[in-house]
Amino acid sequence: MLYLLLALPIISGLLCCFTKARNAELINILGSLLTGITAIYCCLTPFMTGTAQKLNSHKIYKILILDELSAILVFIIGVVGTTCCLYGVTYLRQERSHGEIAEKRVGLFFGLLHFFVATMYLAVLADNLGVMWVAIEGTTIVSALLVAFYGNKSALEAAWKYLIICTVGIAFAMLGIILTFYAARGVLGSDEISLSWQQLYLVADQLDPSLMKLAFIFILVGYGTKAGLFPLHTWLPDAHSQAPSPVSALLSGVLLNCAIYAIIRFHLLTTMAVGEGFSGQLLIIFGLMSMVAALPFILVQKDIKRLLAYSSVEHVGIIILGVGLGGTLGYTGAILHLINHALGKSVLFLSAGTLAQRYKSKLIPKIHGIGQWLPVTSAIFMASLLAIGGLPPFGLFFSELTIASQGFQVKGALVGFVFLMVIAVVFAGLIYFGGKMYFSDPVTTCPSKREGFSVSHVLLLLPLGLLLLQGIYMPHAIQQLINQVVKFMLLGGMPSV
Amino acid sequence: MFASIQGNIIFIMIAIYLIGAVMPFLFKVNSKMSFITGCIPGSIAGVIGLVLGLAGLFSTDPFGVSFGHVLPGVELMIQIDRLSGFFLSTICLVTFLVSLYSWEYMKIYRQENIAWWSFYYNIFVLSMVFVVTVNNAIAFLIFWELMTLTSYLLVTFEYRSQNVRKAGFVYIVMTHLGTVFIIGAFLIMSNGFGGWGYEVLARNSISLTATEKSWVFLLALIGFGTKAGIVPLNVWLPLAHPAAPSNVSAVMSGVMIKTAIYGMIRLIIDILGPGPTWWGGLVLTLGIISAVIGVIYALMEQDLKRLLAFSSVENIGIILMGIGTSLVFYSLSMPVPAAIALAAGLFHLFNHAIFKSLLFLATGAIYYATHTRNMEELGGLIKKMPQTALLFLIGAISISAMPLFNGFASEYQIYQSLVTISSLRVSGFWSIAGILAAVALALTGTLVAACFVKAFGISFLALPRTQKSAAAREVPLSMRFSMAPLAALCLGLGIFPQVAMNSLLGVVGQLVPGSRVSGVTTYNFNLALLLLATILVLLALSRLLGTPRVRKTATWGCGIETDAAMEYSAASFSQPFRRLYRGLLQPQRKVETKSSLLPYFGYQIYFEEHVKSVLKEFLYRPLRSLTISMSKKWRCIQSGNINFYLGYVFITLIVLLVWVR
Amino acid sequence: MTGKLLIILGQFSFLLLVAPLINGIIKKSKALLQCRRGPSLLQPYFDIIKFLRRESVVSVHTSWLTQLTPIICLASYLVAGSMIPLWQHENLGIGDMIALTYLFAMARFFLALAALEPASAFGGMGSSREMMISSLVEPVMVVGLFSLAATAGTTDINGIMGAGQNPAGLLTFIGLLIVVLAETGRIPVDNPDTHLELTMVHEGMLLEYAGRQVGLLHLAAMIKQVVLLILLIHLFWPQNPNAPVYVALVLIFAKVSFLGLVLAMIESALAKMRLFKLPELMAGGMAFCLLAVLSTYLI
Amino acid sequence: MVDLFALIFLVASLFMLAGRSITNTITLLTVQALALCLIAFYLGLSTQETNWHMVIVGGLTLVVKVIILPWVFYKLVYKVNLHREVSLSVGLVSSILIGLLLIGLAYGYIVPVLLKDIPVGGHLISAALAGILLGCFFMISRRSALSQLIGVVAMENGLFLCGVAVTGGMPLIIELGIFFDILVGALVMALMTYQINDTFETIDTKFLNKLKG
Repeated sequence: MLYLLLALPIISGLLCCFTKARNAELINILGSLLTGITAIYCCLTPFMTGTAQKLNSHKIYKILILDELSAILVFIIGVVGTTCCLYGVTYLRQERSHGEIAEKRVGLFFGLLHFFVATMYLAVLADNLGVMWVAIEGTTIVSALLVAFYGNKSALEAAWKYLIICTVGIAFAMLGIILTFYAARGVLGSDEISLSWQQLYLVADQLDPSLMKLAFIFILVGYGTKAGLFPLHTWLPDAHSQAPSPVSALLSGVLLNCAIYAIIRFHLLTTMAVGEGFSGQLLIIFGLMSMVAALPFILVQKDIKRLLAYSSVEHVGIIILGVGLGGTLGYTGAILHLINHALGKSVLFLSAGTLAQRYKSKLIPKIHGIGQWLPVTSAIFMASLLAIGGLPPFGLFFSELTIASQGFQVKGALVGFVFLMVIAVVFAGLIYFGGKMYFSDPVTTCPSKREGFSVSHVLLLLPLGLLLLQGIYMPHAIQQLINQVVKFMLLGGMPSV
Repeated sequence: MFASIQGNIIFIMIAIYLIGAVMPFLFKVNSKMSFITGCIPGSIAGVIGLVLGLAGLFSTDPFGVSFGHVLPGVELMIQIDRLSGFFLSTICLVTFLVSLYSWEYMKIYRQENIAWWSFYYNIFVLSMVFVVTVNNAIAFLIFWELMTLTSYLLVTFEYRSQNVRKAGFVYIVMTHLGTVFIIGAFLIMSNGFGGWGYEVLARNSISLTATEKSWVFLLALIGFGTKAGIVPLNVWLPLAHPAAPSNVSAVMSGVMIKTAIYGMIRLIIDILGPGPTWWGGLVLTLGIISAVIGVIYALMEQDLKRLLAFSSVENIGIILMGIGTSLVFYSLSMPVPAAIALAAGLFHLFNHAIFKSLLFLATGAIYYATHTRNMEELGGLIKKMPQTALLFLIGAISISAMPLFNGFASEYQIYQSLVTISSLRVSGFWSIAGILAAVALALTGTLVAACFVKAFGISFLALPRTQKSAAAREVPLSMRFSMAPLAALCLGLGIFPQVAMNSLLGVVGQLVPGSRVSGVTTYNFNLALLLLATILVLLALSRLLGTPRVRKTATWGCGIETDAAMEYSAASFSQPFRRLYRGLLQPQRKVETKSSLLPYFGYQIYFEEHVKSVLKEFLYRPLRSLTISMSKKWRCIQSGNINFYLGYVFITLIVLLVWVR
Repeated sequence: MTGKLLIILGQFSFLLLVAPLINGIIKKSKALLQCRRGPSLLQPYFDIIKFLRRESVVSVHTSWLTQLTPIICLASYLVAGSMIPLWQHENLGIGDMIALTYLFAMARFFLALAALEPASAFGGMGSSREMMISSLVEPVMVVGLFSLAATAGTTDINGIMGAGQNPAGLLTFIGLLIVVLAETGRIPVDNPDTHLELTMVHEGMLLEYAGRQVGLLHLAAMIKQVVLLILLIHLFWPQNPNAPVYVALVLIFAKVSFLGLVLAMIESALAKMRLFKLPELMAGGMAFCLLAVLSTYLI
Repeated sequence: MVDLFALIFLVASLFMLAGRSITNTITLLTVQALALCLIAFYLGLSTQETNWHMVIVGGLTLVVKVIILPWVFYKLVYKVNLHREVSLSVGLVSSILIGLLLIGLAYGYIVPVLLKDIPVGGHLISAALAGILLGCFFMISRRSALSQLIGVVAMENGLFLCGVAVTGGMPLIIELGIFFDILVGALVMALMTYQINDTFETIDTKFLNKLKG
């Protein structure tokens, strides 16, 4: 099943690359739908069966594994990835009508999109540290090509920075992996097993602490670069703002989460090896730093997509902080926030992309009166903006609240309060720009006819509805699943059976 | 069994609100049906809620219904005890009438999308209902924020004007920041294991240290104070209330800001329990400051709705004076006077809900008839729309606490508490503080009277100042009809205050342990009767004696024909006060005389005078500009140079490597 | 019940009968102090009766409010007066300081409204100034009354009878005397005799009234003055509670007229102040009352 | 013997900082890679029964890092004809000093202090860490896209050495994957360098500064 999950996007990607635009769209739609369905099916299995689903390819150890944690990520990739791929169709049609993108490159775009998705699946499914590293490096390469897709100056600049910075970071991550491998080999002996998450977790408490500390630092810097933690986030706003909107949505909604996923795994490992406090401390520091540092950029920002990118930095900070705080509430909040942010931010990027397309500009001052010209899209945009700002009835409010309460418990009132304050001020920034764009008179150039309701909006409303559900009424089954994941994390990566 | 019936009723009420929210979308927008389906369900549900609230108010033990665990560790449960009952009935009473009123009133907003309006409005009311009835911190916060959001959307309903957008922005940002403090207060009390129910919090709060308790108190005070609009935090209020449609501002000013008071009482008195005396002192001081400053700014206003908004600040101040006094007694462990003071505060809260919504609705009627809220353009309306005038007058009399009306009844109780605090001689400090507070209250009272003499006199009496007011007609019957009950309540509660006070003592008895108060000396209604009787007798006498001849002539205008230009204007009415309180208001006047060819004849005078909001000038604006400039500076770290970026990564690594050991 | 009613009616009639006379006494004594003959003591009665009979000229801009106001003023002052027991000090159950203060406020409220009605600038000026002055006077009045009420522990008027009979009370008395000057619209606050438009406050509000209404309003003003004086006496200089009725009435009358003389002297001794000098005067009154409070609690 | 190669490796990566000429830098890179694969072969063949794993890895290094990549880079140099580093962001002398400092850090702090209780093969690991740090610093100090590309490869070399030193090579599949990744990555970067050169008429990244704030 998991192999199918990997195979589907690769196949459809290959097909897309070598076909005309028309068919490419068709293949893309089919492929992404199939992938999404498979993903949803897969990510339910570990909860249904209660055990992690392992695939013994090699006799000795496993390449792919799907336990509770990765299931969450698979779910996110499934939903967001599919949404973005499907939305890409409408987006590209617009671009072609504007003549931004040549007819023949459409296939290439969809192909790369699917490869991107595939690499991310691999990254979260890999049971092997090395494979995971390779996959994440792969995402960098593919997505860099996507970022540079428009091929104009700024796109190239963004792509280059993205590529260079992330490669350097990833290199450090490799160093961390090597150290981990060394530490593990001391315990597990034989080479291959000692890079498997499953095996590592079993022996985590015997790993050499000082080695693991060093390893974790390299890992944090490495994958932190990819996740966009504060001093390492510099590539993020450029790439997000220059990429085509579906790609920005994927980058911010999913790719960051993959990196966070890697950090979480190593955090669990390190916590068990070194003991409480060390890695958690680092994560808390970095989380807070990212939140606080992203704030000023949000308050004074001209470019709508950069605005969203910085808010992604802030939210990554929130998630990392939640993981660092740990405990039932911390982990619950972090996991929920992972999901909520992925859903909300992708919708936000997609709708913002449409706005930018219609107004032929990413500059906020140029985007007036969206409420009157594009009522549906702008309504969705505003809704997701409020959601990302952390306002009920959307899920992020609850997840942030949960993390905050853990903060109040563990780190005292100050951390929790700073956390809440930053979120509130960020919200002020968002609502300021949102109001500027929504509650203003439309530009004179815009055509008189208002936009109607179309199928692409349904596509956007789907994640939004999920978000609403997360905030107001979470079905009991889902609460069970979340609890299971949290238990898994609390047990430090042991299968929770 | 009883509870289950109640539960079903609750479900029905919620369902009706939701129907009111979604139905209008089904009809052609702005058709007659969409107006009806938007407003009528709201009022029906309001009646049901009123019944529920009264049931809760008088039932000995709380009843409710649970919706199950909606979120991890959060059980959404509606539980109506006496306090909730009181607030629920207040909310539903006002919203019931406002919904009736809106049906006609909203027709002046035809060009807007009414369906959205009724969606926001009904959800807004529903969230208020939830806010005062849930018994769980998270649920409270969720609906609290929902309330903020929907009211923001209602405030920005006329988003085409720049001021409205600004007002909405300030409003939602202020209240959202306030919410952060509230969350902080709750989280300090909650233990880490997701204990969110009120009773859990109450249990935790017993184990808190004194400083922690004080922190909770301060955070709650700031947070709820922002919503209630106590003085340093009230900047949003005079912006948002005028920006919203009048019926919405009636709800916001009448009941929404009261939910903040509910939160304060629930969190500080019910959950947190007694604390040191300075809590009460602080609340009392804030109350005094809000009352005085609020009314002084109200007196300066020419815009009726801004005036009413500022007077809301003032009334919240009076309510806080009651609560603060009761906190003082509470911390001095004198439950009975504490109970009476708290009841007095709640009583004034209810009265304010009544007459302030009445006044806002009447202002809305003026706007409906004349399309202006500026007093300088009004005048002479008492002849054009006599019934509205009478209703407004009743509201004005009640809010300026004239005997016979409810405003006086509650302020009287607060006076009594203040006298008690100074006569019990707990300490010389409190004795003098009580008297000073009473003085502040008296000052407020006179200023309010002046303020509403101005409001009513300028906009309703004398000659119409513009064509707008000259062309005014009486508003439709349904609007007048929905204002009448409020006016009736003003008079009724003024004559029979014991009823209200005694039922409120029931509420307080639930909050303050050991405060079984049999009855409280409301000011005797013999007085009211006597006054009424005397007035009637005198009227009768003057009729019996037979009126001598009455000659109707124009007013003597020093020989010139009087016209509207010679009337006393609103600005000139408040001029002495402007001069009296110039230290606070900082009026800036600009006078230019332009003389035509001859210096003595026919020269024009250009005169303008502004008052400054000291808070805005010296607190908020600098804060804002500081934030912006700091952010601008900070942006330079994203310089666009890739070498720097790599340097960040490298340095981070080195620092961590050094840090690790 | 009927007994109480009778008492109340008796008080009403006493006030109605005595008030003009007191006013006459004050006028007369002022005249004498200024070496004039002055009008007869009964002049106010004649004025009132004349006014009540005369035809009334009403501005076309006015409404029912103008007709109602004199009645309300008169009624509220009468009721206020009936709160202060003149002879048998059994509790009428209506006497209350706060209510008393606010009854005055009510009369003022309606008067100010009625003054705005006939669209003339003088009335507007009068009412705005009246409200301003009241916002200065009332706090002083409240602090004075409350300092006594707090010592007595109640705001019931019977309860605080003679509460001012202590050294601190003297200070309070001075404070309240200033209040009385202001409330009765006398020099140095306002000049009851002037009709120069720019200086009048109380008279300015009555400017557009004529005939019966103005008569009632004048009567009301006189009653207010007597009520205030009686209040002072009740607080600081009460007579034996269980004296027979006629004795009590005579005593009251004597004391009131004495205080009237005092007022007359003060009035002739001082000159009218500028409007915006009033805050200082009232601050003085406030200072006296607060001193009284401090001396009661801290000493 | 191994230590000698390690020394060569280290010196090569230090000298990369010293020169402006890009062609020389590429040569030094090649030397580095050569030292690397010699170490791999030595470790593979020195033991009595040959460790094929090491040999294969060495061979891969030889193919990828000694032959293909330098060739690509040379072609790139001639394509964009930029033989000398146009602008440095850190001066040569100071960068040399910083480089020495970094070596000191690796030898004097990381290994003896942070990894003290771990028996590591000679000073291979110190050399590797130093190599990585130097590579990273090389990227910081150079502005041209090409040099940054070279820096990346240098870091990869350091990583490889580290892997060899610490663990005697990662599992084979991983190794292959990594090589593939590096190859693709380097090629993609090279491609992008072409594009940059076409679009900006220069590969000096100081002109890539439009996106800020």
